[in-house]
Amino acid sequence: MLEKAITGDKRYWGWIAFVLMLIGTGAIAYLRQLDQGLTVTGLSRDVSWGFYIAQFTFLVGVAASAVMVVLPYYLHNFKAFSKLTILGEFLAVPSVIMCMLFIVVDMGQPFRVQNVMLYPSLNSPMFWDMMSLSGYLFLNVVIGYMVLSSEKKGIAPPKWIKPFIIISIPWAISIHTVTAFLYSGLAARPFWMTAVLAPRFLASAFAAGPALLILIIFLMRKLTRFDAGKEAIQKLAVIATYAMCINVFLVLMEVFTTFYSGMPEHMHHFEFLYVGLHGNNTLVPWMWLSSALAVVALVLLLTPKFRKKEVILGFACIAVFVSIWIDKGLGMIVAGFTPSQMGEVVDYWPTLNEFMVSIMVWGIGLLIMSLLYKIIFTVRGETKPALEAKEDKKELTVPSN
Amino acid sequence: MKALYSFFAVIILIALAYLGITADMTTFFGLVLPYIAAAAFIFGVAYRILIWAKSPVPFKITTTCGQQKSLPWIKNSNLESPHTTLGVIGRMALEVLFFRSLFRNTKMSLKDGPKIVYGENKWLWLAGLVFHWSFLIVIIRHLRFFFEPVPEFILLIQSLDGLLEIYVPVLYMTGVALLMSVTYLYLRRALIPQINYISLISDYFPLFLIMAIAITGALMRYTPLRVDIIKVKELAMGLGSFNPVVPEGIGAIFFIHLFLISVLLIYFPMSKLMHMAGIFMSPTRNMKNDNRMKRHINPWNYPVDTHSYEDWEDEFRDVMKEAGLPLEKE
Amino acid sequence: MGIDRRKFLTIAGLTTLTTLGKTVLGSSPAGHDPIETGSQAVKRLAMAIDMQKCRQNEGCVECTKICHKIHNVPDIGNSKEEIKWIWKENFEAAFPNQHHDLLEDEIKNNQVVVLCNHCDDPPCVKVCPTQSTWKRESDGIVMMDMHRCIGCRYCVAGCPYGSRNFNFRDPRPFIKETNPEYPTRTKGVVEKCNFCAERLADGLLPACVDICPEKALIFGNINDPKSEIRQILKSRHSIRRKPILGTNPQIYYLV
Amino acid sequence: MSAKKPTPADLIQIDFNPGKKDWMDAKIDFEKKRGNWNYQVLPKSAEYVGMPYPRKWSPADEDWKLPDNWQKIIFEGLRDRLDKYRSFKIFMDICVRCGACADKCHFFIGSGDPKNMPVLRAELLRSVYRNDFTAAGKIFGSLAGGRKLTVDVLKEWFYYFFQCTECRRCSVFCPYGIDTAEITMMGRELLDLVGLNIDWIGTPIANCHRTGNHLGVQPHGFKDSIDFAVDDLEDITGVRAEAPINKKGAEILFVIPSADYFGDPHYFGLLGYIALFHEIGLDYTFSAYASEGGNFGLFHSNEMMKRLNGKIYNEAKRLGVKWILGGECGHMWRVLHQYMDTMSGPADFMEEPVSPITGTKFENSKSTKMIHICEFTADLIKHNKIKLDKSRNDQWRVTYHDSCNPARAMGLLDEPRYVINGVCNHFFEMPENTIREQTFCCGSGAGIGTDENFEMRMRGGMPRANAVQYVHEKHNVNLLACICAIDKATLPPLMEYWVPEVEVGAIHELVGNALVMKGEKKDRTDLRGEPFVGTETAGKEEEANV
Amino acid sequence: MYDASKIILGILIFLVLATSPFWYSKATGQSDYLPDPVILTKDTPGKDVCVMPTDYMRSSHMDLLNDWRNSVVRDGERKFVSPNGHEYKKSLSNTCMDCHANKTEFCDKCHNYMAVDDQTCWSCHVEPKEEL
Repeated sequence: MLEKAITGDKRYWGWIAFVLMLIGTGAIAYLRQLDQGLTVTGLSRDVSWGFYIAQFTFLVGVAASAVMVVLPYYLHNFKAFSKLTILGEFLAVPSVIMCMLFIVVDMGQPFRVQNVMLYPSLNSPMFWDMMSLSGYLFLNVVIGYMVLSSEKKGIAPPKWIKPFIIISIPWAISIHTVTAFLYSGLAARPFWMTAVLAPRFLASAFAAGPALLILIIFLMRKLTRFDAGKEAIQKLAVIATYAMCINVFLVLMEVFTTFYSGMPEHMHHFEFLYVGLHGNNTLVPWMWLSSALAVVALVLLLTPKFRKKEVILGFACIAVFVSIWIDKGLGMIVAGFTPSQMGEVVDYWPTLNEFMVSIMVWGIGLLIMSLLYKIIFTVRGETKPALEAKEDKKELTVPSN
Repeated sequence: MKALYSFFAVIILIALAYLGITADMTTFFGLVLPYIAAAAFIFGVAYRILIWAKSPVPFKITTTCGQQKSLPWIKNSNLESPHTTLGVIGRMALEVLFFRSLFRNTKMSLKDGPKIVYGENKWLWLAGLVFHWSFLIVIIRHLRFFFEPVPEFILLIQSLDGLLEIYVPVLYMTGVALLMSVTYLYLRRALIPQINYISLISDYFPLFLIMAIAITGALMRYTPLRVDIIKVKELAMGLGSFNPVVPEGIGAIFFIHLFLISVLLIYFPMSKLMHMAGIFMSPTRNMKNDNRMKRHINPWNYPVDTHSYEDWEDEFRDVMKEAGLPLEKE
Repeated sequence: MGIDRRKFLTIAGLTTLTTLGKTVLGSSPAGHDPIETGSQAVKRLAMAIDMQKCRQNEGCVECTKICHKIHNVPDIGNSKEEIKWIWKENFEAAFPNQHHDLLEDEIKNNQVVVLCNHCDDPPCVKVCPTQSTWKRESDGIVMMDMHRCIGCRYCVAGCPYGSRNFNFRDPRPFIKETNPEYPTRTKGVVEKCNFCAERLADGLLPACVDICPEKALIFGNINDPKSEIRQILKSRHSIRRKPILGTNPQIYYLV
Repeated sequence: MSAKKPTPADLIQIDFNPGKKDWMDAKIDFEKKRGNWNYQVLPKSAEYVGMPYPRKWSPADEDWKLPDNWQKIIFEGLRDRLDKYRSFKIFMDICVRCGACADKCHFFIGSGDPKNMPVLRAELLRSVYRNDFTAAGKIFGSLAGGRKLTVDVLKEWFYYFFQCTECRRCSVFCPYGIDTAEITMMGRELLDLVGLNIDWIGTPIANCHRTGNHLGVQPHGFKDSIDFAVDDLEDITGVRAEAPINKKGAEILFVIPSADYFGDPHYFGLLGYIALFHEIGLDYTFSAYASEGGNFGLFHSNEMMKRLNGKIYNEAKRLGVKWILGGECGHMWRVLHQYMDTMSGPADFMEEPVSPITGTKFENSKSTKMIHICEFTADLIKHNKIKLDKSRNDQWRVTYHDSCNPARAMGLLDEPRYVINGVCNHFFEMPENTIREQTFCCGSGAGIGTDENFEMRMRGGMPRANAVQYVHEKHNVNLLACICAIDKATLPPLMEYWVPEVEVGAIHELVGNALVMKGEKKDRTDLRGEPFVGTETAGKEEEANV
Repeated sequence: MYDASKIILGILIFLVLATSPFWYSKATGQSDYLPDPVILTKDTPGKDVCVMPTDYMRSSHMDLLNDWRNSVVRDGERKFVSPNGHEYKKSLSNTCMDCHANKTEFCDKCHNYMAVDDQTCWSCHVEPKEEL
């Protein structure tokens, strides 16, 4: 089955070559970071986590969102998702790997990463996060692989896989919860120290993940013979809609609590994000863009007429995804550090080098996802013939179903 | 049973070396035997290759694992069914470096139905690949004992191998990988009924031998059984440059390690381990599938007795005539 | 002969172990302890900073200078990557909760010495995923093991006082004069004030305490009712940085 | 005296666990194993082609009447072959018994007999080689995996080397490319040295040597068959085709396996060829002398293969053709592709093959000058040189069985598929681990497709049949197309046994069906005489009216 | 012999690789080089003996250093009593390097010879200034 990933037409190999080129370019930037240290990033003693950790946080959400197809299918027997579960699981796999890589590239001493296992520290949420992420990776690899290979063999998946699938559902919730605990347990950072952080993370994940999945389905429909079916897409859209509602709701809760109570330590962070603080407006336009997109997305999604039009749904999904990416992937982490414990506002924006390293990690994720999806579609006989073959009047192979 | 034989054979070898060292036979174990072993290995392997080379390859019997080169608009698979030299080199490179054929491995199982299903089975490929690559890197790392000054590429490989900062002295990943993979290779022989059935003593022996070599090596690096490696290098340099010396006071564990390596080297040319050289000479893999394009010469192609047309026509002339078939001679 | 050697090694190893054992178990380490324990209570080292005294010498940075010198703290010259073990901070920044507009100018406009608070309940220790930072049982100092630190900077995020410093780059080129007796750090690890643990072991006081021309820094075992620091805290009003966070800082500021 | 035929339900009870007993124990009870081995070669046939020690004996006998010095003969033969074949020598030395080949053999999958694992089949011979030809074996004997050559070992060779169809599937998976077919071939040559061979190989060889084809059809019989086919084709299509025989000066010599003009369903393929050649106006000739493309010599010995193979080039030279076209056959193409040029070449009296219809140069056979009919037809279809009506094959839902030799010794994979896709609408592939280079043998190749061997054939064919069953159930497939004469002979009983309702057919039968011929009659049928789907309903209505 | 050119080339490559230590030693002429670490003692009276016997130190000094590192950093144990009763401060820079004051002439000699990377120590610990 794995060999499906290394057979393909020119279009496929062209894409893989492109992704490898991205990775290679990013790797050069990473080597530079290894050599010179994290000074090549925009990070500072005040804003000590930035783009890398923000990407990590965002991607944990993408990974966790697989549960939004797994749960309806396996617990509620929602048949329309039968073809989607593996897509979800094989989206979770590269996402978790990217999460781990973003942590590694953020480390000052990446070659000591194994110390987390060698000296397990039960009091550190980071230890638990690593445990839950690797567990989730393991679960998704095993489940996705076993289900797909059984599908290929034309037999029912082995019985022992069922408990794994059931466990994977709460496990998905756990990865994003523990990730929220990384932040929300810090007394030093009032912005994060809120009980709704984990629910907010989950709500945003369950909006962004299904939105991404819908976009992937649209893309795959263009590139392959795969079709998830209208029902599945609409159900995903509904999931994204309500998750987005809850997400926006929770953000508004935060805003109320912060500003009505009027505690300056809490307010400053929101001020920094939405109006700027001490003359620093770096994130202000972004955050308003995010809010605007959220509003647009909600209007489009909540109106059934729009939601059911696939073109509009596509736009809405892009709006959801980008809105949440800005919120989590840009704002969430930096705002926690701004203002600093000393009340200072230190400007942070990722450097080119930092951005390139992120490209490397995204590239590795894309590569893994491409390989895995290639395997899925080849096994299911859903690949489209190469362009050359299309020009040819007679196709060499005829699909077996 | 067969595994036990091999296991005890290796234990006995270890005991032999130990007794020999306590009996102060360091010159034998440190100099004489290594030279014998190196000679046996080098000349043995070369000899075996020459013996193979003595036999011709009378026919071009490529196993074609992909589409042949035929019509211009049918895509030829030049790596699986190569028709050019470059294709053959590519195919061989994939075989030698990445075990291409083993990567294809499947596992058949018979389900009710009856239905035969073919599952993926990449563990042997993975373990084999890990085993051979880590063994190679371990050997390259050991060249630091034989080369002075130590060349850059060895330093580079060493530092990459010890990239993860675990333990002092730093834990080499290939060492762990080697031991894990060789253990897997043993376990599959022990536990999978069919593999167990086909395994011979000579399949277990090298596994245990390599395992013992790796373990003694690890003991010397990571435990208080450590030896003075300056002296070891002195000995190794002496061996390599033919100015042999056996420095005093290297621990017995080193001589056991060296003795087991010597045994492996001597054993190598007379065993299945020759697959190292054989893979390059396997006619089903290293030949082009250009049979109909280019004539292959069989050096012993002797004439044989065929039924010639003339004889044949003589035999059937009457019936042919009757049937109105054209004839050479009326 | 190999065997003989091995035997010897075993013996040597055992000897080491026994001596180790003795020193570990032995009640009082050799050398003279400047911090008399005085009672059975567990030792808890703390520092009191007399802001009044400190204020008197405006512009004095002797403590910073000596500390950074003996600990090979680099001077990166870039506020974003600065590494500081002990330094002076605006009152408002150090005590955001104590600040108000009507505060005496003397206090409001002056700077206070800040350093790692060696909290009794240190958040940095809680979050560290590798136990590279921990609170020493014997005297409560929050220690760091640079050999183990993976540079994840969770502690930086967790510390409410900005006391933790990350080495964004190789610090060595930025150390003017290296003290060979103390290691430098490598790039990619976190570092901070260690209460001069290495000097304490030699029976010396922390360098900052020693050097302060105003004798504004008082150091001692807070669990010893007879100690100087205990006495002074009893007699003077003191505040601590962000006590509301529950970290229980062990640097006391005498108002 | 043939054994009782077991039912599919019996056969499918397969135990793959080999147990703990040491495999070097060689004793085989032939009487008990009836249905799994083949009858001995008849002395008459053996004598005719000069096989050694022709005699009356039977595998079921205790005494095989071996020559007194049989061991010496085998050892000398073994040494001789080690010196002649590098492949053999290397394959004896480098196997590491990794077991990757074990469950790749159709006989092992079908029987569970551990000695049908390719590795162990080779070890039967390898153990003897180790014992007497290697230093380690001479010193350590059985500790080094050596085994003495006893009569029981020899009998075991006979049993298992005639239980291998030389299909080479194992060699695809072997990390060193060890080809058990090579070892089986050597094993069979050695057995032949002491007069141990089977009749299904010996007699066709004798026939072929004498008359030119395995079936022993004499020239006039051959002409009758071809003429009959031409008449048949006229009945079906209303078109009278020419099918010249032994025509001097023809451009192309056309060589087919003899089963094509005698066997069913091969015969429909023959009709297809004749129709196609007529339609494109090809200048070709059959030969009554080279009336056999197949070569059972391949299953006997290299020397015998060469003896039988010579006639093709001889005849091409005599008739003065420009190049040779070969019909649908499996092992025939192994010989033609991998051996003929080396054995009987160089074919410098011919020209590099060029299709007279499309002008395509067949550069891949510029030395051997022989091209495969599928290459030829695929080229015609690609260039739109023939008019095809795919719907004329709508009665068939087709799957394609890659015959072992064209797949694994030739790499002929996409050409047949191209032709099938060009002539029919419903084509379905079997599961991917059972097609192309991983294709499964019919279980009856390499000269062991006999009735007395029925049980083993059904076992060996089971993996193939199982894959057909898969597409039969999933896609309602009802035709198994193939391009091998042995397949066409042995797959029908295999299908009948495992997957009734699936027919077997030649690719060129499908081509013949789809071919719209100039001047064909209105009510033409397919080559089996069945009305085309669609026209058939019209016919039925007529019937109803009557 | 058949395919002689290819096979002989292959065998030659094998032979050269297998005997490369010999050719390399001929090329560099360094085969009999042996490191001669020099001990340049700083003026530290009374410390003319090493903390452990030479044999042990030659093979296992990293064990000792690792042990010291852990006990000093993690347990605050800074005293070491040698087998012959001397007491030392556990410190690479302040104890070891007092006697072995010349890293290039002492540590590096063997470390270079054996290609053992010691950057893990010296990227933080400060090597003494070499005055000679």
